[in-house]
Amino acid sequence: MKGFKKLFGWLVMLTIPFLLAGCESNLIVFDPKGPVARSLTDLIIFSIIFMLVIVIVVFALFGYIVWKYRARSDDGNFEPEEEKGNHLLEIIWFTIPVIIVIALMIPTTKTIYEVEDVPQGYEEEEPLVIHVTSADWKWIFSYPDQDIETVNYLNIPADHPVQFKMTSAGTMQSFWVPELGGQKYTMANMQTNLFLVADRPGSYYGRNTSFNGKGYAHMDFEVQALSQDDFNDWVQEVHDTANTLTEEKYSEILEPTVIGRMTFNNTHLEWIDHAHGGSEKYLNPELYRISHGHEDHEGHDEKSEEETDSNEDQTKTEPSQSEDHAHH
Amino acid sequence: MTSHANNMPLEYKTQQSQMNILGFWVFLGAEIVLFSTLFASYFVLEHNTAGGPTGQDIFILKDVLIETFLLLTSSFTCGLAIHSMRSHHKTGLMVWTIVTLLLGAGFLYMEINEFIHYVHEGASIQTSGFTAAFFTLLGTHGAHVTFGIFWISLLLIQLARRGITEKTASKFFIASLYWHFLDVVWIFIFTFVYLKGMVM
Amino acid sequence: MSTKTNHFPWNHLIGFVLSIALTLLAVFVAFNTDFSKTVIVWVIGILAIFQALIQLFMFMHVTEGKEGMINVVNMVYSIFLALVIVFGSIWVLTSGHAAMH
Amino acid sequence: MSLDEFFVTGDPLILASQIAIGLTMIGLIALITYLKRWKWLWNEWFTTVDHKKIGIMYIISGVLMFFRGGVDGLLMKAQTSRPELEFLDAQHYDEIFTTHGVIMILFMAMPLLIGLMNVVIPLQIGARDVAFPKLNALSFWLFFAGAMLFNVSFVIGGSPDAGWTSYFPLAGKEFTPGVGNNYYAIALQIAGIGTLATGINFVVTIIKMRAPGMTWMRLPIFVWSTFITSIIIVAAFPIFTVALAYMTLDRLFGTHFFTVANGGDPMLWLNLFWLWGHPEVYIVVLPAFGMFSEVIATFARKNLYGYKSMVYAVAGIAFLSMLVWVHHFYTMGNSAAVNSIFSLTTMMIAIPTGVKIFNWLFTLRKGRIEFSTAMLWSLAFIPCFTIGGVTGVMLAMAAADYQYHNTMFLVAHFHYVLIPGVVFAVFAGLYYWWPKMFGFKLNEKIGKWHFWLFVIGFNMTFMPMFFVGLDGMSRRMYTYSASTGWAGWLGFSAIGSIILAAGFAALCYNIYWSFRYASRDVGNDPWNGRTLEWATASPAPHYNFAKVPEVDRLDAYWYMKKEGNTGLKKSDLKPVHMPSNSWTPIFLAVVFGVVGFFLVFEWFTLAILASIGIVVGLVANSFDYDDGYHISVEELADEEREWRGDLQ
Ligand code: HEA
Ligand code: HEA
Ligand code: CUA
Ligand SMILES: [Cu+2]
Repeated sequence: MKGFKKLFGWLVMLTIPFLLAGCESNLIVFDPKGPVARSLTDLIIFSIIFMLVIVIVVFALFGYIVWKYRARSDDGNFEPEEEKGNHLLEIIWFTIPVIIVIALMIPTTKTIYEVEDVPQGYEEEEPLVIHVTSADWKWIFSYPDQDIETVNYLNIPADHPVQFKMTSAGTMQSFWVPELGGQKYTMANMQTNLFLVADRPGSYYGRNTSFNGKGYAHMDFEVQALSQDDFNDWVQEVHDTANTLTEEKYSEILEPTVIGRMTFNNTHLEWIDHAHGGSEKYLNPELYRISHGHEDHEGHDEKSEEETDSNEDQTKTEPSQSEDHAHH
Repeated sequence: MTSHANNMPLEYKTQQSQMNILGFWVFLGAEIVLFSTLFASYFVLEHNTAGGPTGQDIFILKDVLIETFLLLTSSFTCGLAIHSMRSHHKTGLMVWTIVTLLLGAGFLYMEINEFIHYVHEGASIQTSGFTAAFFTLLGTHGAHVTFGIFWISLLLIQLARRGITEKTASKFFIASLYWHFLDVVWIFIFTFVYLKGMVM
Repeated sequence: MSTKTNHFPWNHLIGFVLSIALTLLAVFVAFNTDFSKTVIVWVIGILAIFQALIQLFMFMHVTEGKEGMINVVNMVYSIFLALVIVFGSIWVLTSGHAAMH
Repeated sequence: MSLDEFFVTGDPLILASQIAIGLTMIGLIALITYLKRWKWLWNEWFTTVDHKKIGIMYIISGVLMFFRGGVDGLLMKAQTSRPELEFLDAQHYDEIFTTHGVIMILFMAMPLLIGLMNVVIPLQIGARDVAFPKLNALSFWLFFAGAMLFNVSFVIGGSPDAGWTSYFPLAGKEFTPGVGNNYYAIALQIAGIGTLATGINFVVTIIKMRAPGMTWMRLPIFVWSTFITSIIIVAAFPIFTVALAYMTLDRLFGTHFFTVANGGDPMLWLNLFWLWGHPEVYIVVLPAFGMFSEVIATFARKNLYGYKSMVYAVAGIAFLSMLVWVHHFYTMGNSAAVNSIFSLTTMMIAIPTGVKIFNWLFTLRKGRIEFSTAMLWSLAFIPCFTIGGVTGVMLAMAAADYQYHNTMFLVAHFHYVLIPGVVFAVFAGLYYWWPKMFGFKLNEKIGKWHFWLFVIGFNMTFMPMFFVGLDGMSRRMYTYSASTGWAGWLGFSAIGSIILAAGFAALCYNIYWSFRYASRDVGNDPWNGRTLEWATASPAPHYNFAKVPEVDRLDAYWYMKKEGNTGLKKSDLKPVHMPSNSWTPIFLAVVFGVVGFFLVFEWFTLAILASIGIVVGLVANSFDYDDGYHISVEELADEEREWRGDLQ
């Protein structure tokens, strides 16, 4: 048994720094930057309190019972009495969970309904509509009213509701900006809806969480919340400097690649909205064929290559932030 | 082993036969789940015709009704076969079973023709979500009928060789459950695929 | 129930006649009445369930054998599953965003 | 198709394992030939219909698959141990988590549990075998054919790479044109048919073959959980059969069930997959609950507390299990009403599960707890599984799930239920029933090493995943950048997985050691058990019980021992009827495997030709009137005399 104790002690030592590190850092889900995410975080914290109580009760009972009733050399090898059960106790540990479930259910339902709509306090404002089209392995954002399209980054006005109308050009993806709100799937031939608001200007991490093939790990994007003025300036600047997206260029973008950011002064909605079918004409199974082994490592090299390659049709108001997963 | 089963029909005589029959009922439970999945998928995909033909465009009531009557009658004759079996009437069992199989074959013949007709109308299994679900639901039922015909034919050979025994009786009884079950499935296909498809 | 059943198979005959009649009735309801489509589907659906019950009880003898009760429970449970699968799938896949297509 | 497309080549890692596999195979075949064991293998194992041998074959396959799945797990842990490692590329990582998930759930958890069910259930109900012994053999061989077909993908043609959930459209031919996902569709179909047959078999066995006097409320709790699990199998597997058939049709025959084009609906796949997939996770956990109950009662030296409410709880979980599937895709854009209802049904499962947890605790209370290895696993299960369970409830709250879905938080949840719930149970079951299978115990001291290394390693591996998940790391990412700040968590987790692997190695060593050195003198009842399997010899004789015991209450054997009536009179013996061995199950399974292989490569002519074998097998089976054989009273008496002193 000595061996185990040593091992155990050693492991505890090893664990402590990590646990401390965990407490220090701000886990992204607990660090909401907008009203939608905040209501989810509130719900999560509410549930965690219940779960902690349950875990503590079970652990305490467990520890106590296992310690107290362990076999000992001096217990005369007694034979425990048989017990049938106890109705009162059984009713108790049936009823309390029922109550907990009800207690969890009420705010859950409330929140489910709440996040389907424009966030509270913003009902009066006309949401900015952005069409999200996910493809392998990039995000395409279209601003129909501004007549702008961006790839792999998203600028929104802060403190203003944004309505995302989401679809996919092929595989299924999930649009997630954890600091602003929960995720939702994007699917070809269909449209899903999501409302988000950012409290104040800032940069937020967004990504796909629904696995969709080789480039999936790199399928992230940055959300920049700008003040309304900055946002308007940006729109103006795009109109002044960005190139026009052609159908040809668009089908090139839809090929399965990992690419950098792009900006255009029109939108692909002019010729196709993937929510209403027609995606299949952009698909080419041959491009998805894999040959085993002699695969070069997908990702970075290719990504930066693409970035320079397509630099001509990019407008950058920010210093280039290639592949920025940082969010702390 | 047989003591408690004296007042039961022959097919329930041995413990093993009872287990076989019970097991088959449980299997039919699984079949109900299987077919309801096929139905559920059909209902979900029913309207996804992708510009191809709809049910209304292609279904022909007359043919479907003939298929229905063939199958209903075969279910009836199958019942008569088991009735004969329980009266230890080997020839009756033989004859009614053969009639059942012939009716089943007639049904299959009609169904295959129906499918060929649909393909000519431009509705093959590859046409759309709707046709995929339609042909798979109908095809699974048809494949069951086909399998049943082969299986029961094998039983007929065994019957001819061995006569009505505890074993052959329980095999025939199980086959009859299968056959009636296929009739039940067909009733739902008739109602919710054909009739509903033609009126809605 | 006895080992020898020599009597005329009345219940098979009745079952058969009923099933033919119910089928024709369903066709009649579907094509020759002017109920709304929903009503029609409900009516023919109920007729189909009747027919299925006829097969189950008159032809398949669900309740016989030592496990009659178990067979019935098995069938009831399977039908419950069928309803969950069919109505559940339809509900899940056609409400929500799909309703907005 | 060119040869280098057929054989997977190029990657040194794969190449090395291919060579290793090849050499092992050749070595094995040579060894068997050298020892002249082919005939023995064929007669004693390949054609056997004995539930105990079938169970053992399930267990061996399960342990092998655990090794394969475990190596996959370690590879993943290595790849993500540091940011931007280039140990595995994206494609390779994708294949590995896919095969890991499939193998762990379908080819590790299922066979190990079904294996233990096979060994134990007939013994616990005092039966000579299962209701359909030949079908049972077929189940095993179909499972085995499916597992082999699935594993072959890694050498020939390429592994599936769309996740164990294989969501469409990704899993469709447009996006994964290789043969990998054909393997998924067809191998799982073959194995699934075997599982369905197992379900039917055990339902009938438990209804019809209980010992005289064993009424429903006198069933050992493991029998109850097996019975209810079997019902879920019968209820859920046909759904998977259909879903896989659709997948096959879409991939091989160009239909449009789930495609982007021509009116397919990928959401239908999600719906059908989880209509099966959710019940599936309870299929693996309920038998495990049953085993824990047996072990806890035995080593607390007390009867199970609240037996009836335990039974109702299992039934309740089973009932609810069919009503919660949508919780796997709350984020699909369902209506708020759908998400609310499914949140409710999902959370309700916490209630019967809680009843079980508290009944286990109260079984321990006032007991005399012996820390045997089997018991240690059952004890560790309680706190670990509670963590997995309460995080499950957090996931069940749809709105909150919008933040957890498909993150490492989810990955942590399901390892925290699957490993304590299933793997610990399998370990507990193996230590507990090992003597019944082989006639000797596994070493308790090595067992403790196995236990501590595994439990500590497990917590270290998976606890950090909750935190990276909450920090925005999604699942199935083969790499991440250093700026995310996840590296510390994941590095720690990777270290944990090495300890975990050392635990598994300790198990392997234990098996080896015990085979060679453990005492063969364990008696029929080494743990002072409560149920009927301990009333017969260890290892159990092929006929199980010379005379089927009569049961007059719950835990009958416990009281038989107390009242001293475990004896046997020769005059009570009657000849025992036994089923004969059969070649059809293994034959059919091999044919299924071959047909499956041809279908994977879309060689339809060959597939049709090979299918003739299926017809041959079925016809042969239909004409098989073999009635088995009888063991005479003399033989029985001789065998019984060998282990019991009390044969009169
Ligand atoms: C053995 C396997 C197993 C088990 C037992 C469970 C048990 C549970 N699971 Fe888990 N689950 C999986 C395996 C399992 N799960 C897998 C494999 C996945 C992911 C698949 C994939 O996507 O790849 C998954 C995913 C998963 C999701 C999907 C999340 C997502 O994709 O976003 C959800 C959501 O509701 C969920 C919920 C639950 C719940 C509520 C339970 C409950 O049954 C837990 C009940 C237990 C307790 C709650 C603890 C004990 C109870 C008490 C002490 C009483 C008091 C407690 C309360 C009142 C709360 N699980
Ligand atoms: C019962 C089911 C089960 C079990 C037991 C495990 C066990 C393990 N799993 Fe699990 N896992 C799943 C089911 C399971 N898993 C599922 C369903 C998924 C989802 C797949 C998907 O996304 O599609 C998943 C996904 C998954 C991921 C997520 C991948 C991702 O999303 O990026 C990871 C990552 O680390 C992981 C790791 C592990 C590890 C380290 C173990 C360890 O516990 C393994 C321990 C075992 C060993 C270590 C054995 C090998 C031992 C040795 C090699 C030692 C030497 C031995 C000798 C000398 C004899 N698993
Ligand atoms: Cu997804 Cu409509
Ligand atoms: Cu689930």
